[in-house]
Order: sequence, then structure tokens, then C-alpha cells
Amino acid sequence: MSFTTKVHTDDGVVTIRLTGELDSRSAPSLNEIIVEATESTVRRLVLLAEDLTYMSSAGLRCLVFAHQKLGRGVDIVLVGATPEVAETIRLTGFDRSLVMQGATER
Amino acid sequence: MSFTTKVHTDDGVVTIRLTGELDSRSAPSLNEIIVEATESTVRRLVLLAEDLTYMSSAGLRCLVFAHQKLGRGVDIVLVGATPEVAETIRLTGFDRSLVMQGATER
Amino acid sequence: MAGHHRLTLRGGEAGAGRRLADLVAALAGTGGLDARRSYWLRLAVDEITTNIGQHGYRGQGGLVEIEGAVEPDRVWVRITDEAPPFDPHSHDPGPRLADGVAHDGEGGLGLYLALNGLDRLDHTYVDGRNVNTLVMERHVGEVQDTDGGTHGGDDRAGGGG
Amino acid sequence: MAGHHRLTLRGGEAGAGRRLADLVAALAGTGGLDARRSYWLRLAVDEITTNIGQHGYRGQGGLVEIEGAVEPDRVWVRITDEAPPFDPHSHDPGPRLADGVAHDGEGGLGLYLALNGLDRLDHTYVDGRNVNTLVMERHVGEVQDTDGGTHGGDDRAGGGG
Ligand SMILES: Nc1ncnc2c1ncn2[C@@H]1O[C@H](COP(=O)(O)OP(=O)(O)O)[C@@H](O)[C@H]1O
Ligand SMILES: Nc1ncnc2c1ncn2[C@@H]1O[C@H](COP(=O)(O)OP(=O)(O)O)[C@@H](O)[C@H]1O
Repeated sequence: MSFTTKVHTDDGVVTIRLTGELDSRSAPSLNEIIVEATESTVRRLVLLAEDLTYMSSAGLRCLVFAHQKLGRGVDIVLVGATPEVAETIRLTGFDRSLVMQGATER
Repeated sequence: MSFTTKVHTDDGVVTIRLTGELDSRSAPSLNEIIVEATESTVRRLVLLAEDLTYMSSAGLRCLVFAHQKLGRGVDIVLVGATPEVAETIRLTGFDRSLVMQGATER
Repeated sequence: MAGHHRLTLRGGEAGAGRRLADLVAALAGTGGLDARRSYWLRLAVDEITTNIGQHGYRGQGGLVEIEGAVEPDRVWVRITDEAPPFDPHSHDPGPRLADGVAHDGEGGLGLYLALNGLDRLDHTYVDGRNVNTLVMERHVGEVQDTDGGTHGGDDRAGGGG
Repeated sequence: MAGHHRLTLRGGEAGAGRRLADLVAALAGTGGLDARRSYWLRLAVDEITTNIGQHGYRGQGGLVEIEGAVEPDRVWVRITDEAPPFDPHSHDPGPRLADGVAHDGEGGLGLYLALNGLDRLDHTYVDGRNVNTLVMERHVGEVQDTDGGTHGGDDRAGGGG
């Protein structure tokens, strides 16, 4: 009674390959996969900022917006911010709402 | 004043690479990208059914569930259903709510 | 009796679906049902057995006996349970289907599919038991094939004999 | 006057940000401001100019004149508009920041950043015009560098002379 799925999402098109037998026992797992594939399930937002050369208060408001959009349970990680971008964030106290990390190896 | 983003989503982790200058002119585009990356934006659900060897009414209810979940604007495409699965769908009139397509080349 | 199979389940048992599928495959193989009729017989057995567990016993479990055999003119499967009396024919989703509301999320399609796929479904309630007898006729070609003894044989056959 | 630049904008003009950035880069280059002070001067110019367009002219457009020059002890940028009188010092988000509500989505951080980054911001309202003068002092090292005449030159310099 095996039933397996393979999900692929590309630009709003969710493709699910169904393999095997879909009955009352396997149906709940497909429902879960449909929910997962179609609902927001963001667990973490990582912003790579090494190449962000400038950020005004309008950019700061984007971070605020993301924070509100994602809610408390979701970490926002800012990676490799330049000194000025980092200072902008610290000056406004927003460093308390996100995780600031050093640059990644590329 | 160029600002570009590159978004990558993997298992609930959304990574956005920010390049260039984020000011009041480019901020709206980042907001849009945040919305897109964090909200459901499924435009189409494709179910590849060539290897679906059995589907009872419980499986049919999954399709009904997906249909309700996604709403009217989103096509559900069922590709390569076997004759029995196709008949199950037609018997219950659900073929009016999804697009049935022949098998794909693999 | 040729190709007689029996299976006893307690509702909600994991893996019952596989064993039911094997039982039907064995009967269909012996009886020489074609793939299509074999599929619909399996679906009917699945739907009715699933309903007994879900609705009859309300998910609490209970005895379900399945037996089946091949006779010269037909393959039958008999499903017996001790849940409250329920005649599958009493449920007619026809009007809802005609209204195009089959997919309103309320389910109620399992019996419709089961009844549609079978040649006959008899229900009786005797001695505190529902007895549903599902019948698929063996067509001439099928009967002949079966007499040959090899066609359609399914070596995944499970269940007792 | 050395390194004098002028730029006239109508609010909401596309590409103004780039031209403002170039103007500041040219002044900072001539004035020998380090990268950090150059950045904050540009940010202050951006924030104040953006506010004039958004709040002063309410997105309807209006005259904005930007001129700037390098003097022996400082780099200044003067932003003039014909919108209703508004003194940037009248806006103090300090209490909100102290309460940790900076990120409540109400904005109001642009002027805070601008005032923080500048050495001085003077506002006057004369003849129906807001005149904001943004000042960055040239530090000793920067002044010396600039006297050499080559350090920090930025050939992307835009705006009139
Ligand atoms: N064994 C049973 N005992 C009691 N009620 C039943 C039984 N089987 C089916 N029913 C009733 O008939 C309805 C239709 O069943 P079915 O077509 O299989 O759809 P579903 O199980 O998805 O509701 C069920 O919702 C239930 O109310
Ligand atoms: N040129 C201006 N004319 C009128 N009001 C202004 C002007 N500049 C700023 N303000 C007021 O000061 C507030 C704070 O401005 P600012 O810190 O830049 O944040 P924001 O523009 O994001 O609201 C504005 O919301 C607005 O009410």
C-alpha cells in the first residue's frame, strides 16, 4: 500500500508526482503535502547583504515590513551587512529584532 | 541606483541576496518580493498521475480539498491518469473542476 | 469451493488495505476478471470496509470478516460486520452529483463509486450482522481464460484459502 | 567657490537618487570626507529630499534645489523647497526608539538617521521657502588630503558646477 509523492515548486507552479496507491490511509499525507505546498511555511528569512551598498530608512522599513509579515516565530538573519548598513540598523534598535551575522564565504 | 534581488527558497528557508542600493525608489520592489516569497502564490497545481495505480474516494477527497484550498483562480492539472483513475474522476463529475491531460513524455 | 479466500479484520487495522487488495487480486486472478473489473471490485471492497470502520464502528474498531470465492458465473466477496444496520443502497448521492456539488467537500462518493463499479451489491442484516455481498460477473471470455488456469494468476495473493 | 555643485529637481523625478548620490560623491571627494562620513551625508540628503517630495509636496511634485560646496573647514549641502514650513528638528523619534517601538511599522526613522549622521543641520523658512543646510566638518586629515588635490576625486560627479 505504498504511496509516495515528490513535490517541485517553480515560480508558482506546484508539481506533485503521485506514485502508488492513494486510499484512506495515504490520503491524509497527501492533504498535508497540499497544505505545505500551498501555504506559507517560511521558517527563516536570510538576507545576504554583502553587496548591499546603501540602505536608507525606506530599506529599513522593508525589514520592519518583513518582520511584521513573518511574525515572531520566524528569524530574520542579515548576513554580511556593511558597517554603514549595520550602523543604520543598530541606531534604530532594529538589531533586537533580527540576527546579524558576519559575511559568508563565497 | 540599481537594486537587484535573487531569491532562493529551500524547505522553508527563504534566502534573498540584496545587491545595490535600497532606497525609497527600490524599497517597494523588495516589499513585493518579501510578500511573494512569504505568501502563497500558487498559480497552478500539477499532479503527475502516471504512476498512481489506485485512487479510492479518499483520494478523490484530496482533489476536492486541493480545489477548495487553492480557490477558483488556480488550475489543477491532472496528467496521465490511468483509465480507472480517470473514470473515478469522471463518474463523480470532478472532471469539470480540473484539467485532465494525457501522459507526459518522460 | 475454488479460490475461496477469507480474512478477518478489526476496524482501523494498519495494513488492511494491502491485505484486502491481495485478496481481491487473488480472486480476480482465479476468476479471470480483467484489469478494469478487478480494479472496481477492489475499490468497492475498500470503500465498504473503510466505511464500516469509520461510520459503522465510528473509528473504535470492531470485527470485519471478508470472504470471497469464484463461482462458474461470478466472483463474489462477502463483508460481514457487527456495527449498527446500514444498507449501502440507502445512500444515494445522485441528486448531489447532478447538481454538480459532488466536490463540495462533504465526501459521500465512496458508496457511489462502489455501487457503480459492481455488477451487484446485496445487503442483509441478520443475527445482529450486516452482510454485504459484492458480485462481479465473469464474462464468457474470462470464464474460458480461467478454465485455462494460468491467465490472470496473481502470485501476490494473500489471505487464507 | 571650490567644488560648488547645484541641482534642481521636481519632486518625484525618477533617477533623482542617482543624481543626488553623484552630487554628494563629488563634494565628498573634493572635500576629502572618508567613506563613512560621505555615506551619512548622502543618506541625510536622500532622506530630507525624499521627505520633501513625500510629505512636503505630498507626492504632487514641486521645486527642490540642491546646492553644495566644499569650504576649508566643512562640506555643506543646502536643500531648498517651496513646500509648507517644516523644521526637521521638530520631529523627535527618540521616545519611540527608547520604547523599542522603532519597528512598529510607522516609519519616522529617516530624519532620525539624517540628524544622527550629520555634524549639523540648520533649518530656516524665508521667503516662502524651507532652507535646510546639512553640514559635515572636514577633519584635519581630510583637509590635508584635499589640499593635495587628488585624493578622493570622484569622476562620477554630477550636477552643475
Ligand atoms: N457502514 C456504515 N454505517 C453507517 N453509515 C454508513 C456506513 N457506510 C456509509 N455510511 C453513511 O453513508 C455516507 C456515505 O458514505 P460514502 O459514500 O462512503 O462517503 P463518506 O464515507 O466519504 O462520507 C457516510 O457519510 C455515512 O453517513
Ligand atoms: N518636508 C516635510 N514636510 C512635512 N512633514 C515632514 C517633512 N519631512 C518629514 N516630515 C514629517 O516628519 C515625519 C518623520 O519623517 P521621517 O523620519 O523621514 O519618517 P517617514 O518619512 O518615514 O515618516 C514624517 O512622517 C512627516 O510627518
